[in-house]
Amino acid sequence: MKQIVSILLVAAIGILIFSALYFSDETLKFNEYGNVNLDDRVSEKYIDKSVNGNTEEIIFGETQNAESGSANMVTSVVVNYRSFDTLGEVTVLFVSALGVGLLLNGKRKRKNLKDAPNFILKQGARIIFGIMVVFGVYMFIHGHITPGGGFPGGAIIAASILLLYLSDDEFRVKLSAAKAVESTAGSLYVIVGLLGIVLAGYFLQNFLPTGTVGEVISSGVIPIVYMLIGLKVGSELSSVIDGFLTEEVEG
Amino acid sequence: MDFILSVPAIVVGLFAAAVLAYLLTKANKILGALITVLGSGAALAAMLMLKGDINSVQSLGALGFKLTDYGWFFSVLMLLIFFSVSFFNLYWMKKIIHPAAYNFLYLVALAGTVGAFTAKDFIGLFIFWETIVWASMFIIPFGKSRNASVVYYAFSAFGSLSMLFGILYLYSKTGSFDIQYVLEQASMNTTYALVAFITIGIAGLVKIGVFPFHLWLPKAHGNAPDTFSPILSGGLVKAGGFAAFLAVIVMPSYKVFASNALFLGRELAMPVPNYILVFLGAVSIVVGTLMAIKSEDFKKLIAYSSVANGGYIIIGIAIADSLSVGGAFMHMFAHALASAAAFLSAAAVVHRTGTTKMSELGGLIHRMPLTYLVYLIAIISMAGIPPMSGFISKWMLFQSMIGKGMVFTAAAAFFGSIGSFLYVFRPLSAVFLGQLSPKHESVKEAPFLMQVPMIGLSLLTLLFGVFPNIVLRFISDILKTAGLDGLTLNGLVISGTNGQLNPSLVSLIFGIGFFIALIIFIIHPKSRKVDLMDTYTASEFIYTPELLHYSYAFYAPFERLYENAPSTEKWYAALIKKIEEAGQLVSYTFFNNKPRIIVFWMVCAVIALLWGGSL
Amino acid sequence: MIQYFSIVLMLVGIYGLLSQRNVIKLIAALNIFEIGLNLFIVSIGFVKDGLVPILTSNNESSAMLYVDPLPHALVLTSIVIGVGVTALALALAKKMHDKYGTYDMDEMGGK
Amino acid sequence: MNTSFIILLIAVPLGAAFLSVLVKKLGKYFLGAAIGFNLAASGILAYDYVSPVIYEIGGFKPPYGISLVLDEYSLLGILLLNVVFALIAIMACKYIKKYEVVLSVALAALNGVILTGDLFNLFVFMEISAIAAYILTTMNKNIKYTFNYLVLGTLGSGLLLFGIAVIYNMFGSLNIMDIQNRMAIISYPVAGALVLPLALIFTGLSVEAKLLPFSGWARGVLKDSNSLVGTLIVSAFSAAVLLAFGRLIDSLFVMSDSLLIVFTVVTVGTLILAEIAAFSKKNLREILLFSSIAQSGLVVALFLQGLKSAALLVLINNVISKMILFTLAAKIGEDNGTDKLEDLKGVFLKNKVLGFGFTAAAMSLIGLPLFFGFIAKANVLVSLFEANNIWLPMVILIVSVIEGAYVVRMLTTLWNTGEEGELAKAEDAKQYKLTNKVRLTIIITIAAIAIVAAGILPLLQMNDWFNFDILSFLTDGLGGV
Repeated sequence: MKQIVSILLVAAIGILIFSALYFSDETLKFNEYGNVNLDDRVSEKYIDKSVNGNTEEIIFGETQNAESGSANMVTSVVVNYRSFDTLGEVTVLFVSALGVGLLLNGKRKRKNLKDAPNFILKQGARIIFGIMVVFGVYMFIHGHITPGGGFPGGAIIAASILLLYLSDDEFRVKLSAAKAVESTAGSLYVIVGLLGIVLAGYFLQNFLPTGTVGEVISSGVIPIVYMLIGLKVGSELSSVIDGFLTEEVEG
Repeated sequence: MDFILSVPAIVVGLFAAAVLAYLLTKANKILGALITVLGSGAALAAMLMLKGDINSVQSLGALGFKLTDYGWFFSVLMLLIFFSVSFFNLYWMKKIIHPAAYNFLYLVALAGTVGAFTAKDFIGLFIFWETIVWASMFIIPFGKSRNASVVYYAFSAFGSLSMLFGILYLYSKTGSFDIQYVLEQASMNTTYALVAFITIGIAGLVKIGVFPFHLWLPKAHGNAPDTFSPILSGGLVKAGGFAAFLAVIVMPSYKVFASNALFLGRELAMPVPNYILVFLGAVSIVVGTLMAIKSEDFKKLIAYSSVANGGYIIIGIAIADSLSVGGAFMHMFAHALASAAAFLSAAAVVHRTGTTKMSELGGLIHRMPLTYLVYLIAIISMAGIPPMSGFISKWMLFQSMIGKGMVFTAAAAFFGSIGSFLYVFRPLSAVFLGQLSPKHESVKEAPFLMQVPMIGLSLLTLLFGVFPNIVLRFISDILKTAGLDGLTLNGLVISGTNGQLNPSLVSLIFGIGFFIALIIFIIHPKSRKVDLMDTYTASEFIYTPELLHYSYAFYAPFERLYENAPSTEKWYAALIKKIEEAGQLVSYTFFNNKPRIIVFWMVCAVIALLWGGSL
Repeated sequence: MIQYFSIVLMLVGIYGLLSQRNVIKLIAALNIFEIGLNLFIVSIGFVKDGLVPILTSNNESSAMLYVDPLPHALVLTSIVIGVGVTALALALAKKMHDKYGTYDMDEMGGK
Repeated sequence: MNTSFIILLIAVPLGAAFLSVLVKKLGKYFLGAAIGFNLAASGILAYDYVSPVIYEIGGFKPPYGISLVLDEYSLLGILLLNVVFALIAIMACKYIKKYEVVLSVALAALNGVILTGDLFNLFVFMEISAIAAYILTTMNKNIKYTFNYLVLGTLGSGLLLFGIAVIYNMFGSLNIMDIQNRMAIISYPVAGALVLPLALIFTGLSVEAKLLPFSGWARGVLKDSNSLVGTLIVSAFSAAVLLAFGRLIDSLFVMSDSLLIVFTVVTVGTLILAEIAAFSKKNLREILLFSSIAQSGLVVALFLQGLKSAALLVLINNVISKMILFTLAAKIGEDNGTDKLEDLKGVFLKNKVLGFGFTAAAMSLIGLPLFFGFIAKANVLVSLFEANNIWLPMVILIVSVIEGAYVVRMLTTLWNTGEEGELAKAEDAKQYKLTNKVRLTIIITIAAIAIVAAGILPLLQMNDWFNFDILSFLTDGLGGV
């Protein structure tokens, strides 16, 4: 009965959504999949990096001092044009990690794994851990030229920590260290934003030279911010992981 | 006109006195109560001195004050009641849970009354009107019931919010709050006139406690602190008469309706809306009378009698000719004095005995003769017997009803008058006559300062019963400014539609009759005094005085008739129950700790929004 | 097509919320809903024949046809928010399990 | 005017939050500093306010970058929010321990919700504030209600995001003003096509704004919350969300007639049903939370009618009075172990000052004259009548009677001891406790005096106070200082 009602309701809402999106006879229409004209959208200027009046084409490896120096346009949106959202998003993660910490508080110890990990697993995981951390760091350092960035980079670092947790039933991150990293990174992000006010006029405004599009050392504050985000996300997710893989000690 | 002696000064002064009373009561309770006496007395004196300034306009910030003649009439009446009652405050400080708040609210309510009656603008009227409501709403629970205050507030809020609706609706149409201007404009448009009539009329009906809004009176009056019941019944209820007067006469809606065929009943002597008022008035006379007969509680009984008397007032105003409206005004005046006096004597009895249950009292005439006399005069006036002022007003109302040929209404009114003999006699006999309960052997007469206002009110009742034309001349002026004909008054004589009344002559005859009766009473041999417990049945002594009480099951044969009668009280109780059940249902349905239930409602709502929105 | 699929995924999530009472399943349903939503958002940025919005040595000019980069950025934010909420929800679930000894919302009692 | 203060309202609390994790011991000082800064900054912004300012974050001009909008509306919002937030934090500071960071984040997010001019950014801030609220509500005894709240809140914000995505697809922009402009230049009617996104956005915001039937979480979360959490949610959070709601309705909601009707039914239905539910309740906090839901319904209904100023007055009245009422209700509940009205007869005899504060707030809530609520109510009715709306005033007034009845019941019970039919006696209140806290008393007194003053001064000063436009008052009155 419950299922039937649920299915009926879901079907009803589905029909209404579909008909409103795809079978509407209104003049103003929902643009169907792929059938999009970017000239109508604000994103057109993100691609051309022409928000502040640039009229020239952006060429990979040639253009210098564009308003956003990132070759990865998504990154330029994330860390330049809509950097404030990103700050918010970092805050979300920050506050939920904090919430997890508050909920799963007290003196804790590791949960016992079902099968005690053997020596090879432990050592092997450590090797892979190193590779993963390097890969994570690579992700956020190269966020402005290749796919990736602070968030995936941080997630990969956290994954490497998770690997250690799973392969070693004694391993724990030092929570205070994680907190310190997370807090420092967060504060620095805000400070970068405030420096924007001081040095360039607006919060989170880029105050470093943006260099040449496509080079590693380019695009102003993006690598710095992504690094901070990567560290922050990595440490936050690690502390969340710690919360779930430990249990409260009685007394 | 300087500010020192003006209406805004009185209002501000009363507010200031309220604060002062609050602070002083903290220091010394009696001192604080004294402020209420002095404050209301000073305000009364100031208002009396302002008689020459009728129609003057002052303002206090955005609030305008205009002293109309009817406003002056009501203000003086109100101040008189508040002043009289304030003497009792001195003795009540120990019995009230928040004496400081009581004194404060007492004067705030008074300031609100004066402000409401003298407001130039509707919005000022409303503000002061609501000030009265909230001030009295806090005083009522100091008495015996907390629930009474809620009932009082709910009814009052219904009335005043209906008035607010009307005021703001008319404001949006006429662009003004000025009472005179707005009512003029409203009288030119039938819709506006109807809105004003209904909304302000409802406010009046609720306040004066006309059926079906009468329920709050017995609750509030019966349970309020004993010193505040006279204010409610004698004073604040009359504000309803004020609102009804505004809606019917000042506007004047009766002319609007009379000129519109839509409202003219074929067989009726008046437009339909007015007739509805008359009908409601007649119903409340009957209901009030019947319920009063049934009441066990002294104060509730007087409260129900206020319902019945409110009916007379509404009928008088709704008939809208000079005799009836004049009668209504006179009745407000007479009833205010009488009911305040009756409640005050009840308060005096409570002060000495601590109860208002009639079955516990009795024989107090031996201990409190003066209180008895005051009560006697009050009920004679309420029952409309000469030579009290209540007789004059009822005579005028009957004249008018008969003159209009309104047989049924007049029948209801007569029923009310006769019924009032039944109910006013009961407390008289139960409380004052009969045998003294052994508990009350050592009861003393009310203290002197209580006697002052009681005697004062009784004398006024008697004075205006013998020489009513003192008041009626002023009422006649009010009627003239309101566009009605004046009353026909010659010297001591009042002329009605089919007869004349010389109250002084009537009083004289009554006086002679009374004198003869007195002589017979004195020369007649006295009967032997028997103590209440001086009896035994079947060789056993009885120790429960209640069973032997004179008024025990006084109207038992009548009361059986009530059992199956429809009751508004039950209807309201059922309504509240329904609302509460609906509330529980809402709370149970939508507020669940199971996410899926709430998600269910959410999805349903989204479906409704999408589907309804795209229709 | 992928867009239809994403909406269907969202509906599946809603179905889960409507029919499940296990805390973990509810969290899973929320996640399914979020994934559907994220896919939907990405899909509105797709431009037919558009390139990945990254300038590389192959696609080196901004004048070429790219897909809309903005929804990608939005989705990134949305995913992270989803992660945060899920983490919090799981922590709550754990705490509730500690307290009530069950993951079943109905068995936790209370009004 | 230094426009940087606009962003600092958000950045400083955020920075304080990040830093206080680093130096845990200084957490409360950081929070205090952030709150103090925000108070000062909003004061400075109000003092210097001349005309609307659009702050371009990152130096990218709108609609491309995210922008914050400081106009009369958001200025009023941040003033209200920061003051209320500060007062609540001071009054309930004993609960703050361990939650300083969450509160800082919540402060930043709520300021962001009010200030932001970007749809997606609004979503982000809504979500941050919601998560902060989830965490705060774990302070309650029963965390399963928090889970409930979390599920609904997440679903709601998901739907909000869905709506935003559809809007973006249709108009190609996320900046609220830009979308408004783009709508304005379209020559054909757009209302029909907007039904889906508007309904979704409405749903999403309604969950947080506590409209029925989206507010199922509210009762469980609030009915035994303490004076920090509960008060924050019924006043500060609700104010911010309603202000955002109002801004969106004002700028984006191009509604077809039928959609307007459906929305109005939901909001007015919320008003009626929640007041009825409040009437049926016997516990202080439950009464107040339902009343809060009802007031939200009224505010949104007024926004839908286009009566911004009236809605804001109702909102301010509700936020301030609910702050006092809920704080005291929670305190009474905590001191006496119950907040059941029947068990608290005459509790104010123990602490009359707090009782007066409660009374003033309650009377303002029901809109009695000489209290601020009356100014708000008169404004609502006058503006509704001027918009030729007759039925909504009727509904509001009838509902006011119900509201008045339960508020008066609350007041008379809390002030007077004694069973029904007995005289109230002061001795009967001995068993109650209502401890005196200096901070609490001072704040409640000041707030109560403010409510009374704001109810009387307009009557004495302004001839057209019933047409009081709070937005232009802010420019003329405060800007001209």
